[in-house]
Amino acid sequence: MKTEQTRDLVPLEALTDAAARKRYWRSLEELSDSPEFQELLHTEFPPNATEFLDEVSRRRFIQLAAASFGLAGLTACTRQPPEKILPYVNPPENAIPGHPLYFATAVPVAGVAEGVLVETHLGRPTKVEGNGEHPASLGATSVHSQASVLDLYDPDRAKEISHLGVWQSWEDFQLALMQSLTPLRSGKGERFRILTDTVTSPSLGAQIQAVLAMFPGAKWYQYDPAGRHSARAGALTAFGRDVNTYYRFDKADVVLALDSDFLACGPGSTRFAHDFANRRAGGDRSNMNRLYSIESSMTSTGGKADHRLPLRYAEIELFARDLAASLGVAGLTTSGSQNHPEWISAVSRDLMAHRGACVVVPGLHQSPAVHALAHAMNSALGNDGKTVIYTDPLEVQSTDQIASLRELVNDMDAGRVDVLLTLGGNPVYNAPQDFDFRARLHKVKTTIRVGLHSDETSVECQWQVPETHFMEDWGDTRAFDGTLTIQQPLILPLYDSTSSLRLLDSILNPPGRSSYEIVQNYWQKTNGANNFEQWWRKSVHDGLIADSALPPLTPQLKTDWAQSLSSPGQQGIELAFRPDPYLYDGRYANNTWLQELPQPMTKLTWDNAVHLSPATAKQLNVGNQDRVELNYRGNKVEASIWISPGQPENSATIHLGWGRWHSGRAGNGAGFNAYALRPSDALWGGSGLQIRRLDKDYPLATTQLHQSMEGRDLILSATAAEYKNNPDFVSHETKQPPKELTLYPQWNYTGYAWGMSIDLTRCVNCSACVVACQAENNIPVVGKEQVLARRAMHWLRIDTYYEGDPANPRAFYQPVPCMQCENAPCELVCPVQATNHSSDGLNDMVYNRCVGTRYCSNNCPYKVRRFNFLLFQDWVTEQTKLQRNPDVTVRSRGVMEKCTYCVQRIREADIQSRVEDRFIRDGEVQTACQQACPTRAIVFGDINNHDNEVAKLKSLNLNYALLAELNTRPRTTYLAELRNPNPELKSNA
Amino acid sequence: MRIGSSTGPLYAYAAEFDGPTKLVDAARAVREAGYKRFEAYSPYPVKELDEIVPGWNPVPALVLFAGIAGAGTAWIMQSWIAIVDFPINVGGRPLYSWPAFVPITFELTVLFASAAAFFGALGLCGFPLLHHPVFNLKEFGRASDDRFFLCIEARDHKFNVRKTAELLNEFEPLELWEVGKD
Amino acid sequence: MPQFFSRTANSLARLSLLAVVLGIALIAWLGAMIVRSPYETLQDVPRRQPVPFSHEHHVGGLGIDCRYCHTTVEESSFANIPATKVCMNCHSQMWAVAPILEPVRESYRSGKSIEWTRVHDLPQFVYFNHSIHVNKGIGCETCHGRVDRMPLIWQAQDLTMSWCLNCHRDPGMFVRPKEKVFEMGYTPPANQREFGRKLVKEYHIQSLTSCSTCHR
Amino acid sequence: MTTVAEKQLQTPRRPEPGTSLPVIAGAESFGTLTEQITSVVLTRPTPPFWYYTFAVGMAALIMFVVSVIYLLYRGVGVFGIEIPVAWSFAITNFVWWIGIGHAGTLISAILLLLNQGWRNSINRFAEAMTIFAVMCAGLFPLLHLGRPWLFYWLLPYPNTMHVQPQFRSPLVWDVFAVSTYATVSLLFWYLGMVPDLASLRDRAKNRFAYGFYGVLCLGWRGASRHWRYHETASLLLAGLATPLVLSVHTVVSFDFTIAILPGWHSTIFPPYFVAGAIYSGFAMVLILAIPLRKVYHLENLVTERHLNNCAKVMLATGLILAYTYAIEPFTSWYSGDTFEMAVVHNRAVGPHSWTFWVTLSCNVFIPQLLWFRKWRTDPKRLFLVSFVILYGMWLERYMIIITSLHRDFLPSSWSNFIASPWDVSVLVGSIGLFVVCFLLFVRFLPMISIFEMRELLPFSRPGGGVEK
Repeated sequence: MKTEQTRDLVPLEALTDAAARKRYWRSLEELSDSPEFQELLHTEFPPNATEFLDEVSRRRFIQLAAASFGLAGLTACTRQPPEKILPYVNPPENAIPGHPLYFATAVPVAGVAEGVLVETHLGRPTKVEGNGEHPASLGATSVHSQASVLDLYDPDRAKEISHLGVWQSWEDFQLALMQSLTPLRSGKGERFRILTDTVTSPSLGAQIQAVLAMFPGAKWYQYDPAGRHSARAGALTAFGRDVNTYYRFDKADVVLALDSDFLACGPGSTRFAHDFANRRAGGDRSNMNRLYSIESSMTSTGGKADHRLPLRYAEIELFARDLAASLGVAGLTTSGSQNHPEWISAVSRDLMAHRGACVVVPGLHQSPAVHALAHAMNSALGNDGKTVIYTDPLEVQSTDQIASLRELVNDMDAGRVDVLLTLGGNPVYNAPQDFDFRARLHKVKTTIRVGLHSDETSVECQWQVPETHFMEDWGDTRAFDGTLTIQQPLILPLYDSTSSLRLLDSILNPPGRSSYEIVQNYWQKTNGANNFEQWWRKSVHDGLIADSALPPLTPQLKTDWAQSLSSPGQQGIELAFRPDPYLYDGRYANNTWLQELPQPMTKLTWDNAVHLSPATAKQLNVGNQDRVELNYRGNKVEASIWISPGQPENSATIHLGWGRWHSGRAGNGAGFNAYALRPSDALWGGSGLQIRRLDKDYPLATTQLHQSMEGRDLILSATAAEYKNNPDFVSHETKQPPKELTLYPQWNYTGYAWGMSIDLTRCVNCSACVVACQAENNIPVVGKEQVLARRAMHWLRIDTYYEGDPANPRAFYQPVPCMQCENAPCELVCPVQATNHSSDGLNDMVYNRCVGTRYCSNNCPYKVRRFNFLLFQDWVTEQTKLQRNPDVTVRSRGVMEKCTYCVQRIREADIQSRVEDRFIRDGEVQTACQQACPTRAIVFGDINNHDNEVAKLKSLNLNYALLAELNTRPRTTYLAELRNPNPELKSNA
Repeated sequence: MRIGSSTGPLYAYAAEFDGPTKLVDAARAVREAGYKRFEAYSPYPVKELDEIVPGWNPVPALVLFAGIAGAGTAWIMQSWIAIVDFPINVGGRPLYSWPAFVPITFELTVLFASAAAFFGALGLCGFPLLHHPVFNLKEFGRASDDRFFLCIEARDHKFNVRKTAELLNEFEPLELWEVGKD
Repeated sequence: MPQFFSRTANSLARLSLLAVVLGIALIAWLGAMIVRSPYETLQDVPRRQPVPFSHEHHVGGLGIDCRYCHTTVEESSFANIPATKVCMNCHSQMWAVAPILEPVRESYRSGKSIEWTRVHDLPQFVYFNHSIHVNKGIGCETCHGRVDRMPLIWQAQDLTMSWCLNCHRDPGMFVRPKEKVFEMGYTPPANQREFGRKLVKEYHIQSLTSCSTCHR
Repeated sequence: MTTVAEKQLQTPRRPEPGTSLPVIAGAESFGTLTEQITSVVLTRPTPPFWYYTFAVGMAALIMFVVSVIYLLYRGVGVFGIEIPVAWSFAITNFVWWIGIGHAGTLISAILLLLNQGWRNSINRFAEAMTIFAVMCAGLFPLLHLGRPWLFYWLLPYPNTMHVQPQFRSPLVWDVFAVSTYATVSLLFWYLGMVPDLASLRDRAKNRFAYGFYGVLCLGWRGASRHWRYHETASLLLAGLATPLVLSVHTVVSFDFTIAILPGWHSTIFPPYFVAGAIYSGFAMVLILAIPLRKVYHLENLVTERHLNNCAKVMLATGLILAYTYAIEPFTSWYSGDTFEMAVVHNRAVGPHSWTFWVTLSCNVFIPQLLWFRKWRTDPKRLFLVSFVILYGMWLERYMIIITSLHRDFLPSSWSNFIASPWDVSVLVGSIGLFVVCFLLFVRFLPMISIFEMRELLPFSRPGGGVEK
């Protein structure tokens, strides 16, 4: 480690004795005390001058009338406005007003399902929870599942059928569709084309096939800009056929990720993270797994790795080839690059030592060659069928999507298309730049678009048909292992919308059946069981079709596969495209929760950026928030720089999914459009990027400005070996004052005493907890201006710190909710009793009593309190009101708020148990963050009962309290992080 | 002898002086002569008159009692609210966190005592008292400027039109005024 | 000019001082009274309803149990306002053409809810749960009063926070046997203090005054 | 019969021991003294200077009103505050204004108890300054609330919620301290003014003025009984106000010391804050006195000796401040507390270090000029130094608040602070409010205590000669 280099970069070094032990640092500009960097630090903060000119506040002007009502409701001496009660006319069965109902369904994230239970209050879906029986969820959720409920209520959804912008009825549309399709029948429908997203839904697949049967000349194209293009090509190279690959991390002792962010992104990541963490922090932690990560940009998985090697996108292929060769994969020669020999030898030895219990995971966006090499390595290591499972593809029809889209584009250009039916997707926005999809679309006679949003593609099409949200209609979908879920509607469609199923059915059997009939019919035909009704009910109820996972395959490597590998060339700065961790390919761009969710490593919100390594940035003479022009093969786009530690040299990573111009009020104009640079022959990047500095800067809103721990003992960590030698290292490093060290007598909590334990070894920085908290607790979104003004409202945040060499640092994640201190400093200073302790030791926050002195926030050492500086809560938009949790007070202007351990859930369980005259069982109350957490890093419960899981975890010798020396006695404590580096490999340990 | 106010029955004789020396001398003589209902007026406090002009001063005692009342009020209020009225666990501190009650107890002590001093003093003066017979004396306006007056009220049992005037004239007042009641 | 003010000015000055002091006291007293008065709390104010439903008739006269309509009172926070269907259970037969019930029939026909005016309306930041109270021996009558004597429903209590706390600090004074919860006109025994203490123990009633008991 | 005036001409003026500068310069009689002070209110034409400054003050006041309306309309987020810097300008202004007020009480109460006769010519307007400063100060805690309309929840009163204030919070102490302080200052000021209001009444030239001052003075006659109660009450109020004034800034400093933030949690704060308060207060007294004596030709009453004495007090309190500035880093170093040391370091070299160094310059380095007599007695120079101190003291509080808040315990929450235009407009506006109030006071009320000045005249005691 470059000790001498980093030492003088730490500003507080001179004062902190801890500095000698650990060196932490933060955002790059602070690494240097140079005047420019100092200046940057100042300009990094936004002037508030413009805050009353922003778009949101203009809207707010109208909101004030409504707001004053809301405010009035919180005051003591104002009469409440009269309220009406509207009872049911015919009460539905099982519905008890005041109790939520849960329905099983599945969230399609990029066409791949995650099984969930949706909480509904009087028919309103309000919150998504994981489905414990579903293999992709196991009770947890991804950020996308959590945020999907907000998509349902997105006020910018497409709301009505229109033709050239004029409102039309469903009947008008059907007539027009028939009129344009009927003349095509004579040519067998040759001039009729269907373009969809990747389709994994069997019933939709069947519908499309039926339409194709009706129009034998018609063609069906699929296009997902961030799909598994490389994986398919790699599988074809290696096996000669397409396979779906998934991994069993619960059986893997050694994991090698080749540019894969499998813990936080991509299909199955929720399950993968779960298995990975269980293998890492299970039992007495003496048998940890080991993760090597070779990656082309800093990701959550890379930060979690025991050894991380930043390599440029193209270099990873060379590394994989060398590694494969050293593993003895047949028919392979080394690349001859001789790079990182110590890594090659150490990793290959480690993998070989764990044959059949290790796994090589290629990133979805890596090159086909890397996928093929990974298959070959897994095969050579005997992992097939053990840690690596192959199945048939999830898609109804696996195609080379780029080639097929190219064909469509050429046909459109040549005028060979009369009717183009686009179901989902958003090709005008996200098709490769060289396809010029938008211009060619206009050469089609009739263009029809079915989409959830009125997006870039919709506005370019003649017919816009709103699509139902998956919570509004029937459907089916597949999970990463092929498990099928029948999706059921939870609410009637909010708008005049239709599903793709229904639309296709109106072509097949006019006027078309309901989605329910279509899906049920399909399954009746497919299943053919005589007790179908029972099977159907059970499948719908359980949220999955039993035993529907695809059977494992054992594909054989082609003998000549290695010959088809080619060596990538490289020159200049390399450009790498990545799907955004939250917005994916841009489809979630109008989801404000995801827009404002801090990006895993950079904590950026509301923008994407060009990620450069510190050294490359210095070389190019650019700094954070500098505006630059990216020039890639002659295509240009303006973007902002963000210096990312751990990024390989001479490499720029940019995320897809931003810079949309017709996504709605949240997504429009957020970030820059990376698709404008994306060619069809270099989907995931290539070399030759030119970066020209423009003389302006552009503020980027990050929620964490400082990513160095300043030598403070905030995150305790040790290697597995160190822990073995010194199991009590935690108590040596923290300074918890003895309980007697106080003038005051103790409070005793004799009943329940709620507490939380957060295992830092398990946390993988996926941020599902943050969105879950936001959904559960009615937390408002504040917008970029206010994030810049440091007023983000997340009750739970994940602090990300870096340590070590900026070129390749270690990263640490620490979720920080309210600590619920027993000696809470915040309570002491509240003048109006608005925050104080409940009898079960919760740090209550009484919103309606708060007058807003903000003293509590000042006195909170953890800074977990959030304040409604302005009217952040949306009191106007009807749709967003429907999402709100009725069990949590909606806070208005001028009120402090914070995490309460989801006290509404505690009280509900408390009441339920008392009604039943029993005690609350362990695990009966789960906080929203705990429930969403894929890795079970968060455990909550009564610490007075020593049999409870949380009490057991707190009794481990890894348990420590954050800032224990302040004697706040937090109820939330952490388990120190353990890592398992390979003693053979020195670097990045 | 000049008439200060022509109407009404006689209120008092007022001797006008131009300095404190004669006023004090005259007042002392008046007191020694056995007059009880007399009053000296000066544009600033003349300490020597305190022993001469009769009267008692209850202000300090008032202030003391008010201060004790303030302290008691504050302490009892805070303790009662924290312990009896709505006992709440605030930051793990005991209900009777007496050190925290000290500042307000002090403040209320001062507040009560100050109010007592202010209202006590003005109240003892009989204020507000906008109308007073002595204002019938035209020249009395200068009592707040540069003149000093010694008044002997006609009510005094020793008051005698001739003798009293003689007594006052002994001290060579600038003028001796006869002040009427209306 | 020294005698500028007349003799009455003295009285006037003192009176006006007194008036100021009394005025401030009066305003304070008035304010305190208003927030406790039915004007603010709406206590004892019958509310106009789309259908003049009489609890007096249905409960007092016909003796229908509370739970026939308020079905979820024992299991949910919300006691439930009966669906139109529940009204029609009887009123499709009885008074089936009475003009006064037209809104009920109209609702049943059209499927649109009857819009009742909320009478017991706690602020949005207060989370009251019926089930726990009913299951722990707090009678309907304790909070809702003699519903069987109300032609149109009104709020029998002021529903202020201090009123809630009254019971939450000393539930023994208000608790009754579980089987009497739905009874109207229950008279507590003379030894309610001891009797209540016994019930509190038996029912495991807790005196909960934490803020988050009601505010979440 | 010789008049007092004639006699006084022959009485030699006796200089006070220990100083060569006189308290009252030039020949004075009771009459001329009364005339000189009352004429400012009653007869002399209002000087153009008054109109100019009033116009400027009024403009700032209007800005204040507009800002406050916008603030109430939009919410407290119009200020630059954020998490973690949840307090900034408003609390800075509060502490600053309260501190300014302290000099008035000090002059009127403590110097009265210490029998410092020279304070008689400056105590009245210093007290007025106190009242207006406390008024400005009191507005800020209200305005910076998230929901200002609920401010009364900080007061104990019987309510239907059955909830009372939390008496462990320094903010509740603040409420009591500041309101007590405002009340006591007002009572003290008014009590002292009653005899002078009578002087104004008796010299009023028209019925309206006579009625106005007549009611205000409550019927003061100058009877020896009046003086007896008045004197006792004044002395007792002075005795009460003295610990009060110390307690108020002590309580204000508790706002910081009770918190656990590094840089705030310190036992030295109470004396540190009290000294700083007096320091800034005297600076404000001089800033007001120097133009006033010039414009209203009061050089004979507010003499160089006053300037000199005030400057000496400033020098002394400034040295106390210098001591605390020096001892703060020492204690944090001595404690070995990482967080405390980080704050000291951050103050000195962090992104807001300019506030630290400018504060140090304004409050410690530049005031050392006051060691020179010339700088203490030359009005222009003294005015300049006072101005620097006043700014320095504002910045000091800003520095304490911002530098502790923006980088506290968890680096992940570290931030910076940038003020919004509304922060500035409310501060400037509050100065406007102060100026307007003060000018109205100068115009309509006696700005120098007449009766106490009379006591200073050599022939005011029976038998002639001055009491000390």
